Amino acid sequence: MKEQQYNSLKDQITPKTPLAINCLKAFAVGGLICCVGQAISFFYMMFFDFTEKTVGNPTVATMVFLAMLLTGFGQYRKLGQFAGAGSAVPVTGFGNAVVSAAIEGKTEGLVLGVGSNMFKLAGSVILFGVVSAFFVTLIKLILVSVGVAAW
Amino acid sequence: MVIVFQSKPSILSSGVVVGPLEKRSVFQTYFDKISADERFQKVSNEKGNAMLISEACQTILKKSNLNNLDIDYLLGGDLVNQMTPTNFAARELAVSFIGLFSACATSVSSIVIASLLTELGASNYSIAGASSQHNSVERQFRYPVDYGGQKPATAQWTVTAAGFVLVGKHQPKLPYVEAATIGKVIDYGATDPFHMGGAMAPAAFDTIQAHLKKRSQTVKDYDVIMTGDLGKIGLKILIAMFAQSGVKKEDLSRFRDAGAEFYGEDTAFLAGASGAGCSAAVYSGYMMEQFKSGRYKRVLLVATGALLSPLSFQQGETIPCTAHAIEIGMG
Amino acid sequence: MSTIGFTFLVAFIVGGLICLIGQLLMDVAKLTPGHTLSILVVVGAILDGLNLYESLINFAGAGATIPITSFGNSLTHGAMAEAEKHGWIGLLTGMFEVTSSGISAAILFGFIAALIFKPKGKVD
Amino acid sequence: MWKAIMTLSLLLILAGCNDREKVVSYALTDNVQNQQEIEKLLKEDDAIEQANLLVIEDELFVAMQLKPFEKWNRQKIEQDWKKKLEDKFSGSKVNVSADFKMFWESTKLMEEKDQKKMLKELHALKKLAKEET
Repeated sequence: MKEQQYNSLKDQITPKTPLAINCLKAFAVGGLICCVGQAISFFYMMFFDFTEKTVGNPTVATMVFLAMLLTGFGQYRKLGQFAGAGSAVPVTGFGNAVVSAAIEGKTEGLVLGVGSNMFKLAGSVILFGVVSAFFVTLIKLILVSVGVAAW
Repeated sequence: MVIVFQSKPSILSSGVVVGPLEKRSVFQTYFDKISADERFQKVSNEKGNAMLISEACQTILKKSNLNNLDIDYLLGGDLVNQMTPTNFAARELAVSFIGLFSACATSVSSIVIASLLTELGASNYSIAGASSQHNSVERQFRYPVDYGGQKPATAQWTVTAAGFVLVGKHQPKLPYVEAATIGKVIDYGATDPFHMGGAMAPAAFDTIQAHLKKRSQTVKDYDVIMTGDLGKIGLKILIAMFAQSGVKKEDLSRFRDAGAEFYGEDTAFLAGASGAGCSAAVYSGYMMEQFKSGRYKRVLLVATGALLSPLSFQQGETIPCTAHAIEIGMG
Repeated sequence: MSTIGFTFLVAFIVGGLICLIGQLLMDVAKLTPGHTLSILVVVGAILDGLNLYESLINFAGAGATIPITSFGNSLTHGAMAEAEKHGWIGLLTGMFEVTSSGISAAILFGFIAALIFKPKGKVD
Repeated sequence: MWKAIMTLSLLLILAGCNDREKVVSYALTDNVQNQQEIEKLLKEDDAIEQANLLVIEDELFVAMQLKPFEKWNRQKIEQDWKKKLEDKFSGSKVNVSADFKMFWESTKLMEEKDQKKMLKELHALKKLAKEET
């Protein structure tokens, strides 16, 4: 059997990704996670001295903390299998990527294991976040300098 | 290449040790020991994998009233870096040892080498087999086990299991190795690490075809042709390939797959089981028992292996696959 | 509907839509989660450069701060604020001042989790 | 945990449902006309859902909740209002905020009777509103 022939046979038999259902799940779970975040935001604004501008930081930190607990107790894996991007795209997904890699590195010690494995999955997010922040700011600065745009 | 064993080395005994989750396997009654802890109270998953192997070898020694000095060779492998769990288990057993890597096809390639050594007269007793441990393998090849990634329906679950057999000189009333085919490496350009069945099916097809042709046999000559860990979808693809090549519909039911059947219809495991321990446990546990009970007279065991590494995958290489087959008969 | 109830609804819809885009990147474009998240972070940074992300946060609250796109936003925001104040020097100093609470939180909690937990690998 | 979240969100929704005037004001000033004029202006603005107005001595503090789709232009609306009020009442220290925190705290503040304490809290709020991160 030729390679092309085989690949069309394989595609025929392999079940298709249920795109509509996956998207719906991602939307619902992602939305719910954001609602939890919103509730935490309101909590911080009502009982602590945070404004809408400053409440983002403690909210994100709290969400990552929740992600740590869910990951540690083995629940985030199940959520991820169900929700796909719905649990991967919120910061809890970033937290899960860091925490799961850190837990796994434990057997190699805190320096060689936890330290160097922690950003195995999430490192690229930080890399592209910082690099794109630099280039966006650079471009903006150039545009402002030549008078095309304003801050 | 097909090897025909004139001396018909026998499979004298077997030892299968599995982890706690494998209690849910449909084959669980054929396992010698089900551990309640996949790490065997050790600190790391890799040590747990080594313990799986040690325990399986000890089971064989106990069952056949031998001690480690009676064993001439240990042949085996696993899926962790440089097969360290098997290396460490071999250190405990203290016998001549060759580590083998054919990914999940190691379960059969090790028995082939053991049979060759026996045929040569170099070995009276050889232990051969393979193992895998879920946590250590997932970590090695995919993501951390607690990472919440979404797996497609084609993904398979690496089992925690070690399956080893004792190969020795021919003895009556025991299953024996009659012939074997060492497979070629086949690569049809698959790149999806969550669809191993689809990548490995062509290798299984090629090896089975080669074996039947060289041995002048047909599918009908076997009670069962059992592949290693193609999974539910991979098995469907393999059956479709044989249907296209002209195998009659009623004979297609002779194709079975250890990975597809391992966890039954449990959807939590998606397309079924995988890993070197999957085929090793089913072959040396379930299959040998079927021979002893007289249900089967001749089977072809075809273990499939995906020869990728995390590095090769990240560098954009396709997944080369292989399949090794042994023909086992009785009576 | 009350203002607060509506805030939750908007957070749900906007946050859900960002996740839906992520799912499409994974299922249709066949990207790995790592690629998907990296793209979303870059998109967040660009949107902040266009002064759109702050408005989105004003509008959607946690619906915009919880998805990973807000990383790109908060990093770019720090750098841009410095650049606005100090010009070209600010571009450099700003880069070393940028922070994201999510990153520090993940580092800290990841470390704590490593001390407490063991990898599970249970199917359910 | 889910139960707690559900209860909290229900509380929040209920809290937002109470019947109150669109603009509530609290004034400790002789110039009642000023206060009424601002109240009228606030009521006329369609972008505003609810607003609190505090006039204490020379302090003029407006905390408002915008309609959902007006939140996009929050900064602009805040600036416009600040400018509008500063032009009109040039002697006052004008503060305008559409922040939920400001609205929430000023609602609580209006029940405070002690003027000194109130001024102190108002200054604390103003400081909080200026924080960037």
